[in-house]
Amino acid sequence: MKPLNEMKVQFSSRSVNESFARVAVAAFIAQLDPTLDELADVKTAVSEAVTNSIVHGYKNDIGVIYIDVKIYENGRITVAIRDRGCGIEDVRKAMEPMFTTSPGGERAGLGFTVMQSFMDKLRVRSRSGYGTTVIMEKTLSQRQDS
Amino acid sequence: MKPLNEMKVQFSSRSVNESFARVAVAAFIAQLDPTLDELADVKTAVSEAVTNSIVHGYKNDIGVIYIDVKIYENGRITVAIRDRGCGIEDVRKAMEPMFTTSPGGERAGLGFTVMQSFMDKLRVRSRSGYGTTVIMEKTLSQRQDS
Amino acid sequence: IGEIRRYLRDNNPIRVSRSLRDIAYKAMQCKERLMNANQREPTIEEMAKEMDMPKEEIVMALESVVEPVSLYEPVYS
Ligand SMILES: Nc1ncnc2c1ncn2[C@@H]1O[C@H](COP(=O)(O)OP(=O)(O)O)[C@@H](O)[C@H]1O
Ligand SMILES: Nc1ncnc2c1ncn2[C@@H]1O[C@H](COP(=O)(O)OP(=O)(O)O)[C@@H](O)[C@H]1O
Ligand SMILES: [Mg+2]
Ligand SMILES: [Mg+2]
Repeated sequence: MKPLNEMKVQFSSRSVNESFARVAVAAFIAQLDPTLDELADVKTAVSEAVTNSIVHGYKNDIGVIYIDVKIYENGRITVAIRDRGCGIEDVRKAMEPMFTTSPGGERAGLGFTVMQSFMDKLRVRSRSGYGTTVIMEKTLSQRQDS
Repeated sequence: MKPLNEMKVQFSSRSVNESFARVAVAAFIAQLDPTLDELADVKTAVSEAVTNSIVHGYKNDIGVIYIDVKIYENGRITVAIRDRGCGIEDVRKAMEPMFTTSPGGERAGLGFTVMQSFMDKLRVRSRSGYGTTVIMEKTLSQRQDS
Repeated sequence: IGEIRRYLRDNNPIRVSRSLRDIAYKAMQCKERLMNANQREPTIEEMAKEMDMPKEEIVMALESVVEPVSLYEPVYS
């Protein structure tokens, strides 16, 4: 199905760009006028995915992060976040709650769990050495114009 | 010279995306800590360029608009806005104040003039049948930490 | 009554458009305050500190109170 509207944004994997990425996605889907909670959910999920690309995907290198946001009928959106970083060897394992390759953080290992619970669907495609794509989907409640 | 930071965004030439474009550019350059006035200047210039791509470049078709924002040392930014629309036959003439090919509007023919006065530099490259690129440059005041 | 209240709340969640306008309104007040205090235009970072909110979020909120610049509206108000 063709999206009703689409935007793509790319930026270097500097942490200063993380809040930019969150707002870019939020500003685009704001045209659907979702609830505050829904928007917060999407922003949190985007943060987790972008942070993963910065921290795990590119490690200390600077690479490019690509985001593709599509708006479909009935408030359905997809957000794809892609890096050309190191990739994930075992995606299934990486997605397990509490699994992390950089332990020590306070909520380490919960990024994918957060994305999964804040969005309706989550798909992760990755190839070791080639990079990672996270595709998230959510249907935002449509405003009841009364 | 290599930019310190860069972001590229692309979106369909729907007027609902005009305000998204303004926010995307402004949110990215917010990292330079500009004043609200400086942000407003850049946003106004972006609006004019994006509106031109929507209204003149693609006319009633829906095409893709590309924006590339680069941040250099000392608060210098460049914003390039590109379309693959109809292009401009005589760029010099098009840039003259009050020149317009769609008369009737209240401030018709002042888009390029506005871009020129709200930014430090403006370059326009266009080829009939291939599209138009507007490149704007501005140096934002760096805050003196005192 | 609790149930009715919950019903109303569940069916009347705050929409982003309203929240953005609220933030923009606060931002304008904050700007005035800083202008008076410093005798100059505040930077976005100064506003962000004062409002305890990321710069980018304030930028997005401010957009919600901007009239869309259309081809047929005067740019100087
Ligand atoms: N974009 C990515 N590139 C490479 N590895 C990743 C990426 N995203 C996630 N991973 C791997 O998956 C693990 C789990 O991710 P996550 O659930 O977000 O927890 P955390 O980031 O706290 O480790 C990470 O520790 C990392 O090994
Ligand atoms: N992106 C573009 N594609 C094609 N033509 C353009 C584009 N931008 C500007 N033009 C041409 O330049 C003219 C002047 O533009 P401008 O100064 O913004 O005034 P206005 O948009 O009010 O006509 C337009 O009328 C149009 O003919
Ligand atoms: Mg993580
Ligand atoms: Mg114009």
